[in-house]
Amino acid sequence: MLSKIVRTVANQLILFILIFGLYVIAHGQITPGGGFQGGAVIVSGVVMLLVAFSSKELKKSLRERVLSIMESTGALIFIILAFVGIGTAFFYNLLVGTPIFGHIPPIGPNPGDIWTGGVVPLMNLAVGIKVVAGLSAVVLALALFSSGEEVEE
Amino acid sequence: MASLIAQSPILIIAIPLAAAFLIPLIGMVSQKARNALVVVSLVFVAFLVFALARDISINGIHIYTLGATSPDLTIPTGFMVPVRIILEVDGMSVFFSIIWSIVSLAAAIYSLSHIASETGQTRFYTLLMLMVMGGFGLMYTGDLFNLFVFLEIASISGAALIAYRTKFADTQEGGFKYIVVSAIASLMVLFAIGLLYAQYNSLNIAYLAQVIQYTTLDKIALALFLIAFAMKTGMVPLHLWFPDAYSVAPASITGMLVITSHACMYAAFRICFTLYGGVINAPVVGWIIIAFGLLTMFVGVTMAVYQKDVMRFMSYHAISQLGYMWIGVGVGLAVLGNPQLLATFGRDAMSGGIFHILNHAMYKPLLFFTGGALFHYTGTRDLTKMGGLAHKMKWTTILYMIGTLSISGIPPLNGFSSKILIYESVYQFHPILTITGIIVSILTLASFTKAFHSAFMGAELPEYKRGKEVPRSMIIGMLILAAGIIFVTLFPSLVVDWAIHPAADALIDQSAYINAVTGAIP
Amino acid sequence: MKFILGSGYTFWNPLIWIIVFLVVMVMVYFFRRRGQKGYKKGTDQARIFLCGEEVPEAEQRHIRVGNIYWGFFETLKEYYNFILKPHTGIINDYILWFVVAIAITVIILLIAGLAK
Amino acid sequence: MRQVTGLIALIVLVAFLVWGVLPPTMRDFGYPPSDMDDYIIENAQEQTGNNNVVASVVFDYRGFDTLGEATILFTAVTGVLLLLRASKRRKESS
Amino acid sequence: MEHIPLNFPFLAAALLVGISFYIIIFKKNLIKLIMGIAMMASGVNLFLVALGYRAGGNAPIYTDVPEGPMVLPVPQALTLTSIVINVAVLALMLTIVIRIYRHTGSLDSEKSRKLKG
Repeated sequence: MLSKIVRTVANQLILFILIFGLYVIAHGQITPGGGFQGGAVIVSGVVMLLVAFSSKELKKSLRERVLSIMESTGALIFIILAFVGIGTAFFYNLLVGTPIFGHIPPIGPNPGDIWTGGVVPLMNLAVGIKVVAGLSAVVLALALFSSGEEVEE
Repeated sequence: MASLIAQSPILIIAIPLAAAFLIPLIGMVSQKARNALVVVSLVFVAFLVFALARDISINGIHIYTLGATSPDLTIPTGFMVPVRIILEVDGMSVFFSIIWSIVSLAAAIYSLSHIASETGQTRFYTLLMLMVMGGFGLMYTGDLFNLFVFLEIASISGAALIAYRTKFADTQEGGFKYIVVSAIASLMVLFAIGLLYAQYNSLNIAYLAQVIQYTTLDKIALALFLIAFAMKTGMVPLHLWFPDAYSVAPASITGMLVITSHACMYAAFRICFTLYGGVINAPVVGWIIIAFGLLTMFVGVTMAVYQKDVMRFMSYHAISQLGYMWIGVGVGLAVLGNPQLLATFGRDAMSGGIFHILNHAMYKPLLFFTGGALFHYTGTRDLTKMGGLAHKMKWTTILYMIGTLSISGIPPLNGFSSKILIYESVYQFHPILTITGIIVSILTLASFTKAFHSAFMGAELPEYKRGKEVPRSMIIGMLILAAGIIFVTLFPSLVVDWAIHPAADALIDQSAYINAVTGAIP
Repeated sequence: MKFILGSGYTFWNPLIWIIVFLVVMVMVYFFRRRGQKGYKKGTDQARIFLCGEEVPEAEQRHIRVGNIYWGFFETLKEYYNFILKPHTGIINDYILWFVVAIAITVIILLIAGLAK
Repeated sequence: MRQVTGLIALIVLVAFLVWGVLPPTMRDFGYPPSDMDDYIIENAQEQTGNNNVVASVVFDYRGFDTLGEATILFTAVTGVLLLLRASKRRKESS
Repeated sequence: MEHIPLNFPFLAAALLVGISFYIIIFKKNLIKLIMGIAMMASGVNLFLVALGYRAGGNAPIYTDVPEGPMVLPVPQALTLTSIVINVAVLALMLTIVIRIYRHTGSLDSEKSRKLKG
C-alpha cells in the first residue's frame, strides 16, 4: 500500500494501459503486435496496481477462480478456432474470403484494413484473454504467497 | 471411420489438449465428472492409436499437413520446400505411442485413489492430460521446432507434477532439478535447431534429411542433439538428476516419466537415423552410443544394489535398463552403412533394443506402482522400515513378483525374450557387450531379491499390523500393465512381427520417411 | 499362430518352457511325497534350536535391508567409494557433466571427420 | 579439481561454438538462404489475408507451434497455482 | 549497415551461452542459477532472431512499408514462441525456489540439498 498520490495516479493510468493493450491485441494482423504482446502490456498494468495497492487489496477484485475460468475459456476459444477448419485440415484458415475478417488486402504495400486476416484476429483475441488471465494469476499468486497466505483450492 | 483415421494423428494430440482445457471448468462443478472425463478421453485416444497403428501396418506412413487445403498437400503447389508443420507417423512413432497410451491410461486409473487424500486434484489431472498430449506430440511431429515445443510441454508439466506433494521438501528439490535440467537441455536443442536452420532454411525433418551435408556445423548440432536428448533420457554420466526426480514424484507420475524418457530416446533415434541417417559417420556415433550404454548399464545397477529407498532403487534400475536399449540400437547404428552386417545381426540387435523398450515400458511402471503402493501403505519409502508386508498386501506382492521376474530376465517372462535377442545379436558385434549384459542381469535379480525380502518377507511387523490392501483402482492400474506383460510373455513372436520389426525397419529405411513428404505431390 | 521367437541362431518358445516347468514340478512333488513320515507340526521337533539360548521373537528375527549383502559391499569398498564420489546431489555438478559430455562428443565427431 | 575440469570443458565448448558461428564455417550475417521465407513473404497476403507476415506465420503457417506455446503458458500457470496451493494436512517434511 | 563483418550478432549469442554456462556451473545460489538460465535463453533467442536478418531489410509487415527487401518472418515467429516458453519456465522455477526456501531456509544449492547418492 503506497502513498495516496501513487494510488491515484495508478487509478488513472490503468485505463490508458488497458486501452493501449487492447489496441495492440486488436491490430495484431496489420501492425506489429498481437495477443501475447498486448496481453503482456495489460498485465504490466496489473503489476502496477499490485505495487500501488497491496496484494490483499487487489485480491478482493481479482479472484483466482475468475482468472482460471477466463484462462480456460481463452484456451478453449483458441483450440475451437483451430478445430473449425478440421473439415479441410486442422488450423485451416477458412474465414478468408468471408465477410467477417475475410477481406483480402491489395498485394504489396497498402494502408492496412482491420477486417482482414481470417481467424487470425479472433485467435489474437483468444490468446490475449488467456495471457492476461494467466500471467496476472501467476503474479497475484506469487505476491500473495510471499505475503504469507496461500492460494485457495 | 475412414475420415476418422485420416484425421487421427491430430485428434490424438488435440483431444487430450481439449480435455486439459476443459478439466478446470468441469472440476469446479463435480469431481466425478472430471475423473470420468480423464478416463474416457484416454480410452478414446488409446482406441484411436490402435486404429492408426492398424492403418499404418496396411497403408504405410501417415502424413498430416496442418492448415493446408488438403491434409496430404505437404508441399504447396508450384513450390519445392515444405512450408507448413507436418505430422508424420511411421512405424516407430506409432509403436511408441501405443506404449504411451497404455501406460498413461494405467497411470490415470492408478492416480484416482493414489492421490485421493491430497488437495489440488483438478490441476493435477490438468497437468497429467497436458503431459500425455506433450508425449504424443513429441512422437508424432515431423517438424524440429515443433518437437522442441512438445519437449518443453512434457518437461514443464512433468516438473510441476514431480513437485506435487508440496508438504515435503525433497519433492520440491526433485522438481527443481528436473526443470533446470530440462530447460538447459531444451535450450541446447533449440540452439542446434538454429544451427540447422541457418544453413538450410527449413525446419522439416524429412526435407532437412534430404539436403543435409554433414558440415562442421552439422556435427556440432548432432553433438548438441545427442547429448541433450541423452541427458533427458538419463544416460550415465548424465543420469544424476534421474533418481532425485523419479523417487519423489507420485508413483503414477513416475510411471509416466519413464515413458517420457523413452520418448526422448525416440527423438534421439529419430535424429541419428532419420535426420542424419544418410550422411552420418555411423560407426563413430554408434560406438559413442554403445560406450555410454555400457557405462549406463553397469553404473546404474551397481548403484541400485546400494540403495535403501525403494523408489530410488527402482529409478537406478530404470537407468541400467535404458543401457540395454542404447546398446541394442547403437549396434544397429554402428553397422548402418554395411547392408550385409545389418542383415546378419544389426536388424536383430535393433529389434532387441526396441523390444526391450516395450517390455521395460510394461514392467518398470508396474514396479513403480507397487513402490507407490508400499508408500501408500506404510507412509515411507525407506526399505529399512519395512517388513512382512506380504501378509496384508497380497495383490501387490504378486504383481511385484511378476515385475521382478520380468525385469531380471527370468524365463518365461517377457524380459527374457527381449534380452536373448539383444545378447545373441550383440555378441557377434563384440562379445564384451553380452558379458556385461549378463552380469548386469544377475545383479538386477540379486538387488530385487534383496528388496523383496526386506519389504515383503518376514514376520508381520507390529507397526503394520492394522491397515488393509491398497484401494481397488490402484490394483486395476497395476493389473492393466501386468496383463500387458503376460500377453507379451505368451506371444513374443506375434509382438515382434507386428510391432517391433516395422519399427526397426522404419528407423533403418530413411528414404521412405523422406519420400512421404517430398515425393507426395498430389 | 506361431509362438517361436527366432533370433537367427536359436529360438525361444514360452509354451515349451512352461510345459517343461510343469513336468519338473510334478517330479519334484513326487520326490517330496517320499519324504519323512515322522514329521509332526507344533511339537518340539518343529522348534528352532539355538545352542540352548531362547529364540528371539519373529519381529526381531526379520533381517533389515541394511544387513543384506554386507560382504558384497565390503569387498567392493574401493569401487563404491569411487562411484559414490560423483553422486553429490548438487545441481551445478549435473550441468558440469552435461558440458563435459558435449565437449567430448564434439571433439570425437570432429576428429573422426578429419580422419575420414 | 572440479573448477579445473569445468573451466577446461567450458572453454572447449565455447571455443567450438564461437568457431562454429564465425564466417568460414557459418554463412555471413545478413545474407541468409531464404527459399521458404520468400515463399511466405510473397504468398502470405493472398493466402491468409494478413498484412503482418509474422502474424500470418505465427497463427497460420506455424499455428500449431502457437497452440503449443499457449499450452505451455497454460501449463506453467496451472503448475504455479498447483505448487502455491494451500496443503491442508500439514506433516513434517520427510 | 550493409555488411556486418565477423558475424558479430552470432558471436554475441555464442558468448552469452558460454557466460551463462559459467554462471550455472560455478554459482551455488539458486536465484543466480535461474538468472544464468534466463541469460542462456536470451542468448539462444538472439541467435534465432539474428538468423532472420537480411541486409537492409524492412520489417515483414506490408502496412505502409517502404520499398526494399524484407527480413525473414519465420525466425521472428520462432523467437516469439521461444520467449513465451522461457517466461513460463522461469515462472515455474521461481515458484519451486520459493517453496524450497520455505522448507529448508536456504538458497544454497549445497545446503538446501536433501537427495544424495
